[in-house]
Amino acid sequence: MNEFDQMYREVILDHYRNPRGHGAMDDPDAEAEGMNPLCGDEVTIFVSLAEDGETIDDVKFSGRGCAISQAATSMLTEMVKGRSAIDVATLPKEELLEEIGIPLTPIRLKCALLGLGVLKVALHRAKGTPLPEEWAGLDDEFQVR
Amino acid sequence: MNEFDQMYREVILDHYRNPRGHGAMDDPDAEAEGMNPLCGDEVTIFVSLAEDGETIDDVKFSGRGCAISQAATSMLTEMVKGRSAIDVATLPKEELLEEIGIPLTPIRLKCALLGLGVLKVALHRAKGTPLPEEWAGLDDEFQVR
Amino acid sequence: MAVHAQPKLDARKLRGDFPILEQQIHGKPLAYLDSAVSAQKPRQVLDALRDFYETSYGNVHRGVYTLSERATEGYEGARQKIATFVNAPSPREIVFTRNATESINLVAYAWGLPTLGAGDLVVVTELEHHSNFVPWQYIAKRTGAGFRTIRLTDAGELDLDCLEEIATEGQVKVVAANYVSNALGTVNPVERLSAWAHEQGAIMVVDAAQAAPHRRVDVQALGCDFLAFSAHKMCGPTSVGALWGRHELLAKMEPFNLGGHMIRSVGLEDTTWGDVPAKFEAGTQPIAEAVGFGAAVDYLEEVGLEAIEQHEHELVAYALERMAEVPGITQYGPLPENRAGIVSFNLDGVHPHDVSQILDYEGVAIRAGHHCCQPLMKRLGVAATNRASFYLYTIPEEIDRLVDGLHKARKVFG
Amino acid sequence: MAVHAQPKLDARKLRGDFPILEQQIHGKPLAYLDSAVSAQKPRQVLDALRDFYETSYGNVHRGVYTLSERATEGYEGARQKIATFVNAPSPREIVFTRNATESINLVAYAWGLPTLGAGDLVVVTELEHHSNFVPWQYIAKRTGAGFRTIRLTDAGELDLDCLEEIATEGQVKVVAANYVSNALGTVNPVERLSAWAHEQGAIMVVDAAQAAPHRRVDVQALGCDFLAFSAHKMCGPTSVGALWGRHELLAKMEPFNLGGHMIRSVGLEDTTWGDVPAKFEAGTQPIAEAVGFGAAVDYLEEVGLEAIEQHEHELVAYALERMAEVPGITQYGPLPENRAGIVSFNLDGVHPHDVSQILDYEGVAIRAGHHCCQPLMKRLGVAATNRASFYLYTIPEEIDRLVDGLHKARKVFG
Ligand SMILES: Cc1ncc(COP(=O)(O)O)c(C=O)c1O
Ligand SMILES: Cc1ncc(COP(=O)(O)O)c(C=O)c1O
Repeated sequence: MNEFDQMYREVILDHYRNPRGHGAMDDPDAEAEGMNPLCGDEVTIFVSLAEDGETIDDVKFSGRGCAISQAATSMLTEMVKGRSAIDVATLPKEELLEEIGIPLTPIRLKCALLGLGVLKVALHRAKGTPLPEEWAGLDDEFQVR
Repeated sequence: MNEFDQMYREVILDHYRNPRGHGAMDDPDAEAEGMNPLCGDEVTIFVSLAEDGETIDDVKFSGRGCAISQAATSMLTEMVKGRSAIDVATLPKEELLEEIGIPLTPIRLKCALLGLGVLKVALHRAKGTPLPEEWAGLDDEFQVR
Repeated sequence: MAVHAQPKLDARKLRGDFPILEQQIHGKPLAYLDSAVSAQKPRQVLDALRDFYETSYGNVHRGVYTLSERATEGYEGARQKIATFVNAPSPREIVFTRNATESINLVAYAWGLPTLGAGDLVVVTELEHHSNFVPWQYIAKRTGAGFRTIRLTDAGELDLDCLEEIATEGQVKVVAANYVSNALGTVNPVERLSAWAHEQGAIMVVDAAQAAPHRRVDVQALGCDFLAFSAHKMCGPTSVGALWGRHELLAKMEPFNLGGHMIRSVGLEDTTWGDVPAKFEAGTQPIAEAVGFGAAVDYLEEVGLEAIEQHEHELVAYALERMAEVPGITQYGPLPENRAGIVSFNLDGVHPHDVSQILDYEGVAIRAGHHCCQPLMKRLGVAATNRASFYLYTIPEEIDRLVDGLHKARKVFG
Repeated sequence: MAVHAQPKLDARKLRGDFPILEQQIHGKPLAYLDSAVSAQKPRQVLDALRDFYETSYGNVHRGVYTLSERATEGYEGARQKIATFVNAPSPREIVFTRNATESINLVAYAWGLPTLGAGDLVVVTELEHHSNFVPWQYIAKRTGAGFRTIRLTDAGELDLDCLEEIATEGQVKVVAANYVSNALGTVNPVERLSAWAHEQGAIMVVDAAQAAPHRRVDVQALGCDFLAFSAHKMCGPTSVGALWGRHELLAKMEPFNLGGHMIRSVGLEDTTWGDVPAKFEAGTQPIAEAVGFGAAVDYLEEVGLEAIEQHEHELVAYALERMAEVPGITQYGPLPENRAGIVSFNLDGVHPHDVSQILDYEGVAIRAGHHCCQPLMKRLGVAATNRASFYLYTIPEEIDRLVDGLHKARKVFG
C-alpha cells in the first residue's frame, strides 16, 4: 500500500461516512466541546457512566471536520465504551493512533487527537482531576468549553 | 598617491593640527552649534558680517572631532571669508569637497560636511530664510542649536 | 493548454530560475499553487544573499571600514530600489520591517496609540487579513476608539454604500484596507477609499501584501498615507518587509521599537530620536534580507509587473473555467475581471484538509483553512476553504493537475 | 564556571569555514576585529540557508502539504535547538524575534506597559546598550514609573552597593542588565542581580546579546525571567533573534505585534490569542533565518562554547598586554579575568574615526563610536572609543597587526 492508500484506507472512509456514536445525549455525566484552531473543526463529546460511576457506559459525539478528525473520534467512541473512566482519562495517545493505523504528519496528528483531547478534558473535569502532564495545555489548545 | 596618502595628505593634517579660524567670537552676527550623531563630533560656528550686512567679515569655529571634520571646517573658514552671506548660504557642497580634495566614503562625507551644514544653518537663521531643498533636514541631522 | 492571449511572460522558462520547483513530491513533479501564502525564490535572489554574506557582510551605518561601507551600500541601495518599485517620492520614506504584519503594527502602535481616542473611528473591511484587522481592533480597544468594518457584497467585493452610514457614527481617523484580498483575490478600489478617508480627515493605510508581488503599485497614484508589504511573497527572503509612509507623518510619529540606531542621543533623563527612517529601525537591521529584497525587486522588474499581472489574469480565468467543470464545487470571489491570481473554493462533502492532503499526494500544493480571514469566513458561512494561488512560474498544466486531483478527491469520498 | 577538559579550538582551521575572511582589503588580508557588532557566517550556516530555500521552503504551521510540513519541521527544529542551547525548560518558551532589541521591546511593551505605574521602579545599569536602556526608559515614562541606573565603579564594573539605596526609592518591578557589556567586555554578576530582583518582587531581564555567542548561557542557572539574544552575533543570519521567557509569565502577558498566526479566533467583537509562543509571533515568521540560526547553534556547539570562551580569554589577555606598549593609549574596562573578548581604548590626539580609518587601510576592521552606550560614554567622559572584538576565528597575528596599525596612526598624527 502506498502512503495515499494508507491514509485514506477504507476503514477511515467508512468511519467518516458512517460515524459510530454520532449524536447528542441528554443529561450526560461528562461533556466537553473543543475545536482545532487550525481548521475550525469542532467536536462535542458526551459521556454517560454506569451505575458504578466508573465504567463508561456510552459515548456520543457531534461536530464537523476532516475525515481524519471525524473518523478518529468515531473509532474512539468504539474503543472506550465499557472501559473505566480513569483508564480512558489517562489513555496514552499511542493506543488511539495505533487503532487509526495511518501515517500522520504533525498537522494531521492534531486532527486525529482532537476527539481524544476533548474526551480527556471532559472526564477529568467530571472527576475534578488535573490533566496529566503530557496533555497539559490541551484544553487551551483545543479551546475546550 | 594611494588612497591612504590621499585621505591623510599633508594639507589635511596641517589644517587639523593648526586649525585656521579656531576660537570663539563675542557678539557674532550669526552662530550655530551642531554635532555628528554618529561619532559625537561637535562644531560651533560664529560669523561676523561687514558694515553692509552682507559680506562675511570673519568666521570662527570651536569644537572637537576627527581630522576630516576639523580640517574641513578649518578650510571652510578660509574659503568663505570675504564672500557674501547669501552666496555661502547657497554654496554647493561640491565646492568645499573639491577644496578638501580627498576621496570620501558616505560616512566620512558626513564628517566633512558638518562644518558647512552648521554654517549654512547659522546664516539662514540670521537671515530668516529657509534652508535650500538639498539641505532640508540638515539642522535636524546635525542637531543644530 | 488553453491560455488564450499571447503570453508576454514565459513561465516555462522562468521556472528554470527556481531550484525548488525541480523536485518530485510523492513521486510527482511539484506543482506549487500556494504562492499567496509565500512565493518561491529564484536563484538570482539566493545568489545575491550568499554573495553578500561571502563578500560584503558587516553592520551598517556604524563602521568606518570597508566591509561596513559595502554593507551600508547594499542595504541603502535596496531601500532605494524598493522606493522606486512603489514610486515613493523619497527612499527615506521606506522603513524596513520584518513583514507586512509588523509594518501595520508599526502604524497602529506609533501613530494609533497616541492619536486615537473616544469618539474616533477605526474602519477596516470584512475582507481583511488578520494582520490588517487585529492590530486595529486591539489599538481601538486600548484607546477607546470605535471599530467598524466595511461589509461585502455577495460577489465578494466591498460594499461602499455603507461608508456614508459609518461616517455618521464618529470621527473616522483611519481607514485600513487591503489592495488585493488574499482569500478571494478581489482587487479593492483603494483610490476611492483613500479619497473618502481624506474627506473624513482620516489616514489611509493600505495592506499591499498581495498586491506588490503581482501588479504595479504606485503609492502616489493610490493616494494613500501608508503602504505595507512583505518580501517573502515577492520572491524575496523571509523576515523582511517594508512600510512606506508619507514623510510628514513618519516625522511626527512616536517611535515603535526602541534601542540601538534609532536614537540621536541618549541621556539618563532624556532621549531624542533619530531621523526617519532610522527612528523606526531599532537594533541590527535585516541587512542581508534587505539586500535579498532588493534582488527580488530587480527580478520582478526584469520580468515586468504588467506581464505578471497579465499572466495571472489568464491563469485565473482558465482556472475558474476549468474548475467549474468539477461537480459539487462552490467557488468564492468576484469575476476574473476584478481578480488577482487566486481561486477559493469548496468541494461538497470533502473537507478542505482532505482535499489538500489528496492533492499533496498528486504533487499539488494548495492551501486549506481560514487564510487568516476569519471575519470573511463567517461572512461566507464556512469554517474554511481551499485556495489555489498562482505566480509568475505557474503554468496551465498545473491547473489541469489541480482539476484532476479534485476529481480524484470526489472519487475517494464519493 | 567549570571549563571542561575540552580540546582548545583551532582558530586557524576554523577560519577556513568563513569565506569572507579570504579576501584582501586595500591589498592586505582582512582582519575582522568587529565581531561584537556582528559575527561573520560559516559556510555551514550559508549552506543550511540555501539548502532550505532550494528544497524545503514553504510557510509554517498552516499548509497540509509536504513543503509546509518540511518547513515547519525546520522552523520548530530550530526552536528546539535554541531551547537546548540556553537550557530552557521547554521549546515553547523560545519566541523568535528579529533581534535582541525586539526581544527586549516585546517584554517592555507586552509585560511593561500594562504592569508598570507610578511608584514602581525600573532599574537598568549605566553599562547598558541602548537596546536595553531606551525601551525601559520609554515605557517607564509612558507608565509613570521611575527609572534608575546601577552605577559603575572606576574599573568598569557594576557597583552593587547602590542597590540598597535604589530599593528605598520605590517598588522595584523590573531589573534589566546585560550579561556581557559590548563596550567594555565586563561580565556582569547576573545571578546576583536575579536574586536581588526576586527579593524585590521584580522580574529580571537579561540582555545576553554579547554573552550567548561567546560563553555557555544557562537560563536556569542564571535564575532570570527573560533572556534576549540575536543570531547575527553568533554566526547566524540577520533578522532573527530569540526571547526566552518563563512560561507562566509569557502565558499571562498581553501580545505585542498582532496579526496572522498569533490568534486563536477573530471576531468583530472579540479576538482571543493563541498559545505561547504563537501569541508573540505575528505574521510570517523568520522561517529561513530561524533555520540558519539553528545551524549556527549547531556550529557553535560543535566548536564548543567553553573552548570559545577560553580562546577569547587568551586573546583578550594578549591584546591588553600588547596594546599597553603603544604610547598614549588609554584602555577602558576590567581586568582580563572578568572580561570577554573585547578591548576598548583611545589614542591620545587621534580621533577614533581616524584610528579606524587608518586601520582599514591596513586591512584591520575595528569599530569607532559610542557603541550604542552613550550613558557609559558620559560616565567615561569621552565622546567615543575604539573597540576591537574577537571571536572563534580571530588569531593573535590579527592583534599584532592591530598594534602595528596603532603605531602607524600615531606616526601619521605625531
Ligand atoms: C549588549 C548588547 N545588547 C543588545 C544589542 C542589540 O542587538 P541587536 O542589534 O542584534 O538587536 C547589542 C548589539 O549591538 C549588544 O551588544
Ligand atoms: C492580504 C495580506 N495581508 C497581510 C499579510 C501578512 O503578511 P506577512 O505574514 O508577511 O506579515 C498577508 C499574508 O499572509 C496577506 O495575504
